[in-house]
Amino acid sequence: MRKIETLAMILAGGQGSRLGKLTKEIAKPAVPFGGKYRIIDFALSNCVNSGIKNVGVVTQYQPRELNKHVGNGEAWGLNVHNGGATILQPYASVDGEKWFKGTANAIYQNSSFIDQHNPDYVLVLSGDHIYKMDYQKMLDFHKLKKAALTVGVIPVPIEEAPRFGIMNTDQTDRIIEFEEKPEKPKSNLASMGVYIFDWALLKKYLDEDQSKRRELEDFGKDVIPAYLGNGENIFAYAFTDYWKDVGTIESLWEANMEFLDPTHALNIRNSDWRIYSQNPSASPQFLTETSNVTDAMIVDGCYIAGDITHSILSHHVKVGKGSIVENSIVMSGVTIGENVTIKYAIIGDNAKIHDGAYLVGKEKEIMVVGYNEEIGGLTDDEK
Amino acid sequence: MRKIETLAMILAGGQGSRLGKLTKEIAKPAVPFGGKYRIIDFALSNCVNSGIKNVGVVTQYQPRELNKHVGNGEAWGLNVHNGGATILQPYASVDGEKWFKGTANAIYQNSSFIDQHNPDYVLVLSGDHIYKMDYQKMLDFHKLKKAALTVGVIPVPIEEAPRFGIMNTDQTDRIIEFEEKPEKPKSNLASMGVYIFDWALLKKYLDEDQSKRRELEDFGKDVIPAYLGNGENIFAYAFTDYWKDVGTIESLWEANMEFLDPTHALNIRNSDWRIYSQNPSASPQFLTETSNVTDAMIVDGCYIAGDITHSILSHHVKVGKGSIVENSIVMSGVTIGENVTIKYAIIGDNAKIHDGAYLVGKEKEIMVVGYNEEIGGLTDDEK
Amino acid sequence: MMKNKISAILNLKEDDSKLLPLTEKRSISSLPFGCRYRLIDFPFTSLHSAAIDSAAFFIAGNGRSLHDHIRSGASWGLDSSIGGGLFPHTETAIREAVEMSKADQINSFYHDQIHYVIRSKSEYVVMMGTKMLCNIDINALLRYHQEKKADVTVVYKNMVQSSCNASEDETYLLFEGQATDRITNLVSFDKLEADKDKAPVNMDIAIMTSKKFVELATQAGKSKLRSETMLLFKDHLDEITVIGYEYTGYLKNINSIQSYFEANMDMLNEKNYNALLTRGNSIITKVKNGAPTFYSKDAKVKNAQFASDCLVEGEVENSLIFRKVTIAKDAKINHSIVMQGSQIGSGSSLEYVILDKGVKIGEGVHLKGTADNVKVIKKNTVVEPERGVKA
Amino acid sequence: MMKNKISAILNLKEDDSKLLPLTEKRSISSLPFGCRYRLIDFPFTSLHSAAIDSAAFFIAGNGRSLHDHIRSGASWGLDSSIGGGLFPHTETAIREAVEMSKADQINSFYHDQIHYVIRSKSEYVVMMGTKMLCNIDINALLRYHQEKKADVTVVYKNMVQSSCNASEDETYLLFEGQATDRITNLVSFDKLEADKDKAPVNMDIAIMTSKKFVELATQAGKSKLRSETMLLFKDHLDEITVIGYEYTGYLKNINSIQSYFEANMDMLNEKNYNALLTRGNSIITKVKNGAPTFYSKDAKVKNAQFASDCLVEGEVENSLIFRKVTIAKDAKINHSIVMQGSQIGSGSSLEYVILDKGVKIGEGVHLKGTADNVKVIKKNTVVEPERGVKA
Repeated sequence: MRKIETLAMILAGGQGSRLGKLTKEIAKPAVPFGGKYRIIDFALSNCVNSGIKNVGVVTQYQPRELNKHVGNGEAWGLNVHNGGATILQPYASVDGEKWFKGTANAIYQNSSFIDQHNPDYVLVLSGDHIYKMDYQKMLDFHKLKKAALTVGVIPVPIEEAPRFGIMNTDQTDRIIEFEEKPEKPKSNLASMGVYIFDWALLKKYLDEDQSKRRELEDFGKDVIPAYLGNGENIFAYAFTDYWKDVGTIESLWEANMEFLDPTHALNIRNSDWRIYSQNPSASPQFLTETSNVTDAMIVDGCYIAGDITHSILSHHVKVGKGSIVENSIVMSGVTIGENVTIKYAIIGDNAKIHDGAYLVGKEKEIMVVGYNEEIGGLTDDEK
Repeated sequence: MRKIETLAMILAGGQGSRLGKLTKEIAKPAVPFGGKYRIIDFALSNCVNSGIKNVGVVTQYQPRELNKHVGNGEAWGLNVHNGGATILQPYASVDGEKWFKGTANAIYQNSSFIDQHNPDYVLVLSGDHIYKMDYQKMLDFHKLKKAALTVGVIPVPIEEAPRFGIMNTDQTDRIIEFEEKPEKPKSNLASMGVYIFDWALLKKYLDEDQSKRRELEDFGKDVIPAYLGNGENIFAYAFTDYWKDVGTIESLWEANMEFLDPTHALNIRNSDWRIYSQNPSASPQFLTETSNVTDAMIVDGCYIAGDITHSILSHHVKVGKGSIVENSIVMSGVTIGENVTIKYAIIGDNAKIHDGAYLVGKEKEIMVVGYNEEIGGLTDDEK
Repeated sequence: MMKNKISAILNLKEDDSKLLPLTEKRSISSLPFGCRYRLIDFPFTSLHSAAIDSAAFFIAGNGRSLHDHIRSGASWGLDSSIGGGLFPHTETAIREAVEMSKADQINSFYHDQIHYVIRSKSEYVVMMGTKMLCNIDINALLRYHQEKKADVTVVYKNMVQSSCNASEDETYLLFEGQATDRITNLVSFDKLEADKDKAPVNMDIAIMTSKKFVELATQAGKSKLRSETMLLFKDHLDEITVIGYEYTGYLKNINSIQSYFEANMDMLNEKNYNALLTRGNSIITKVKNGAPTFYSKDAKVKNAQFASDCLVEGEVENSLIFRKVTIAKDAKINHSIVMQGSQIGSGSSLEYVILDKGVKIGEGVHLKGTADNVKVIKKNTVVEPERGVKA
Repeated sequence: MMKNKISAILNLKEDDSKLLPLTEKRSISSLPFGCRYRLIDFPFTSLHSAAIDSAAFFIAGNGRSLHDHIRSGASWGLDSSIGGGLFPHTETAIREAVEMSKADQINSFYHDQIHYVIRSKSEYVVMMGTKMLCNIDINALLRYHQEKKADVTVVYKNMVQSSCNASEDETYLLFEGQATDRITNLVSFDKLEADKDKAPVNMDIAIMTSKKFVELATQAGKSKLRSETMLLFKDHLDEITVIGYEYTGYLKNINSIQSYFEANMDMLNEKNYNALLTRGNSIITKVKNGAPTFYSKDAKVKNAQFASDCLVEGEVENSLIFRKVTIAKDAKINHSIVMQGSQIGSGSSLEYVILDKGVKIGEGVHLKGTADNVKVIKKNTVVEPERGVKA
């Protein structure tokens, strides 16, 4: 039987309900980011750049956009040499129809897929974080420590620690305690939702659980405590570069604005660690005689006759004369008429903002226009 | 908005429970057929050969094998020029988690996918029949008749009609009555599960139903009666070539044996209407000095040292010396040892039949060995 | 179901001598254009829009630069292994030179074309080049051809006669009469009637049935005609019905540095930009992964176009900037074309200049051409201040 | 992460004169072999097994037949647009002839190879051909090369000396001593020591770092050496460390009709069939859609191999039958190779015959060669009874 070293499983089933309109019809990992990316591009590109070419993408909530985006993984160079991306969805079997209950359960229900690849290690990732990480280094650490499980952790300001799952470690990085959102955190090492498991052992746990208690639904809540209880080797691998959870409108806006900064740690122009995505065909970006574009990221297919400042514009955005876009994120296909004012806003794909519209949010109260929404313009009666 | 004339939707979600072991872990349309095909290849190839390049494949039950098989439709030449095959699975949305309830419901739940393609006509197909049909001719008929719905029908022996959904027509082929499995059939025109709908009208019915009774779950039971009740134009299009429902082990065996006949109506060697499938890499078929192969279909990668009569052997089958295979279907990757006797049997993918095993069924009682099953050989104690 | 299947022959053996040094290591077909395209993208997009999945091309040299761009042809749907595909024919110049001398034998150029067309099992053949830059709807052309029951249909555009110049490589169509589109002759500009206000320029695009193609190509091959589309039927205009099909979109003959520069600058006119680049299906090119283009706080940009992955900190006006170009603070670019990967140092200025790929302009370098005499800097040149001053 | 990235150069300018008429319109690399392969499938599969997704090939003619088989290279994972791809170089014979005369310039063959290797950003280069038919594990070769810290590692197979024949195009390796694998010379068969029982035949496969390759190829290009893999370092064996790597699998030098016939017949030996076709990853070829092969009630088959889509009603023994062959009732085929699409009429017989593609053997035709002198029938020939009797 063919064997691979590491299979990555990206958990991309979450709704991300705190993103409101932006995740009403698409899963959170498919939400656009940074002008031409989607959130899941970071996890997928990290896999490829780390030399991991077999990736399962576990979906559940509104998966169509995500499926279309990921496809067979060609955009990330995954469709080669026995590699590939596979979309995994809930399905019906002779035992009935099953939805994935939690992170561990999603892995359990896809264990036949994992077994087909027969990996030594399973790298479990969350599909909704913005970061550049070499998983190979974490894997080296995992092997060095002879760990049963290695958990990627990131130091957070201690005052924010109560919002995270916190790992308490000894001086050898061994995890001795896990606390979910502790009121009085003993450490500032937050779980990144990045796990490396020895597959044989994890499978044993999940299989046995299935025939007994059926309690191992979630990695943080159930599996880590079970491992700790049985004295398995669990280690924390500290990641210290940029990492951002974009779970809310404000954090999504903030992460985009950080991304815009040319001196930012994420350094999108660094060709040693590319972030790949689908690249639609588009004409060159056209900045007309009347445009005024500064401190902005613009993507192909844009036609700009207005003023853009400190903003990100995605593919095929049109901005009419006299319009102002400031501190905002404009997703692809948006049409902005003339004399429109947009500040502190996120405008969803294919929205139409008619002449003279005034959309002004605040830094802590970002205004959101949903996908395909239409703002302003004549009402049907006036037409 | 881009427009296409016809979108095909293949309903491939059924379990096909009467196929027993053969559909325990894979959906019926993915069941192997005729040595190198799977049942769904016929519907997919018919689409391509009829010039229909946009196909949705609706799955639900054990879809993984089917997904892997269909992929992006490349094997059928579907991955070109704004064409393509798309796998459609149940998914969770803000309204909750939904499984497809019936044929019409499966179409309803995928109506956003259909609307993306903006088709004039939706061709609904069942993914589990063996036949070669030019859907374009049926579409011409549909247009000529200015039909709201055209139902593909096949004449069956009147004594078998009570097993089918029967269409009663007037002399202009207009359907005036539909009877599901009538005890006393008035006609012998059985529904093939092939429908052409005007999409705008069908969508109107399904949308309105959604906001009202929510009763339109099945095309035969619910939608046709509703159309008839409202006096919509429904016509029957008679298909008179070979068509076979392979819903039971015996009918599956029988259809394979018919397929084996070189003078058979399906005529697999006819290059004007090719049946496409995935083609794995395999070495040439090797018939050794001790082999004796007559009245048999053999696929690449087979190594045969025994006697094969009136049988179909799929990819990578090995048959040892002194073994006899008669009136049987052997699926891919099967290893048959020496001095084995197999008659009237279906042997599932990758099964292992050890030396000296004796597997003899009867014409009306076909013996089935499941996928990966192991028959005969030393028990663990004897090893 | 295979109704109207069309195969395509791209004749890319186009004379590029007046485009030097841009064509030193590339053919006209692989000339960069409009911030992110190569000229081959235009006919390939037309093929794709017409659902044509099979094409053969013929190129004089080794086609290396073109191949690097096209690769498997997947971007344009030309990588199908069922009935389609892309069939490159390179080094035709050398082979033709050798074969033209052999008598009584169809030379390999025509032989290869005939072989390709027969194997494609197509009903029609369309023939195009890349020099006549346009965005044509082949399905509309085919419908016209069928309606007119023509043997061959040739595409032309009516240019305003007063603005036309005699150009050796342009030919014009003569029609049978005022109200008919049957072509009676192909002539040079000076043979046109001087009193007409329009000059129907031949765009070197033709469509015909595969059967007619094989017939004409066999004749041409035996008579040792040079392998040009129009030579197939130029001498048979009285025997067969050759019809003109009028194209009304953007057209430019890319046959010199000057016309190449003008065509690029034309894109800064919104009407041309829309007509050529976004009409119908937008032009398909090989997509590259790259970051969005960043315009800094100091950037000053007016009437300019950019591809992605640029870093713009200086001033850009009336110019086209390709991928991965960096423009430092206080650099000024005007009326110029800057190709992929070039770096413009701070305090430098460019006016009426074309920089080929990977040029480095040092700090404070000033380069200036004129509207009639554009300065071209060769690929990968490093221009240091002293040299710039000299220039 | 890009550790040990390997690029590949396939030298397909192999001498095919003794394989005529089979090589009249194809190179050795596109010779059909073993019912369903072309010889290029063997090196391509080795590349694929080693996860090599980039290759350049060099072929003397237009490579048409090879291109028809390879197309986008997708079957072997050579169609990647991220860092990989397939780079064809055709008509090298004509170009080389012209360029060999120009002094002081690296000729285009080496220039193209160097250019390819640099652009591939690979750490290693492997060089292979198709004439030496084998199934080699490139990763194992690389590991050996790295362990030995060699500059170049060359693959050889120890043949039994008594069964070796002097062959102009085979060379043998001389080692520094009994227990070392450092190569000191490449010689013809007659230069080997007669008392040894093994003859280490050079398989024309070499691996080295890209850096070393560029260095050697630049030297060779300047000295106007003919472009053969071994010529890169043959004259430098005392300056650099060239190591031999022993291959123990199936090997055959396909340099004549006789050896081509033997290699095919070798596949009927189960040991060879397994060694060449099913060892490790099975050989990848372009898959074609086709029905299963049907053996009728009257078929009599012993010790024979078939591709799919055949219809067998006659007798076949000790033979290899390619795709889409029909064998009518009472036809007898023995010790023969029948290529794709051939039709064998009833009552005919073939013995020691090779039928190229699309041959039609009429009813009652008898063709007979011998084990030492196999009869070859050209592509698309129609053999009628009278002619068969004459033969």
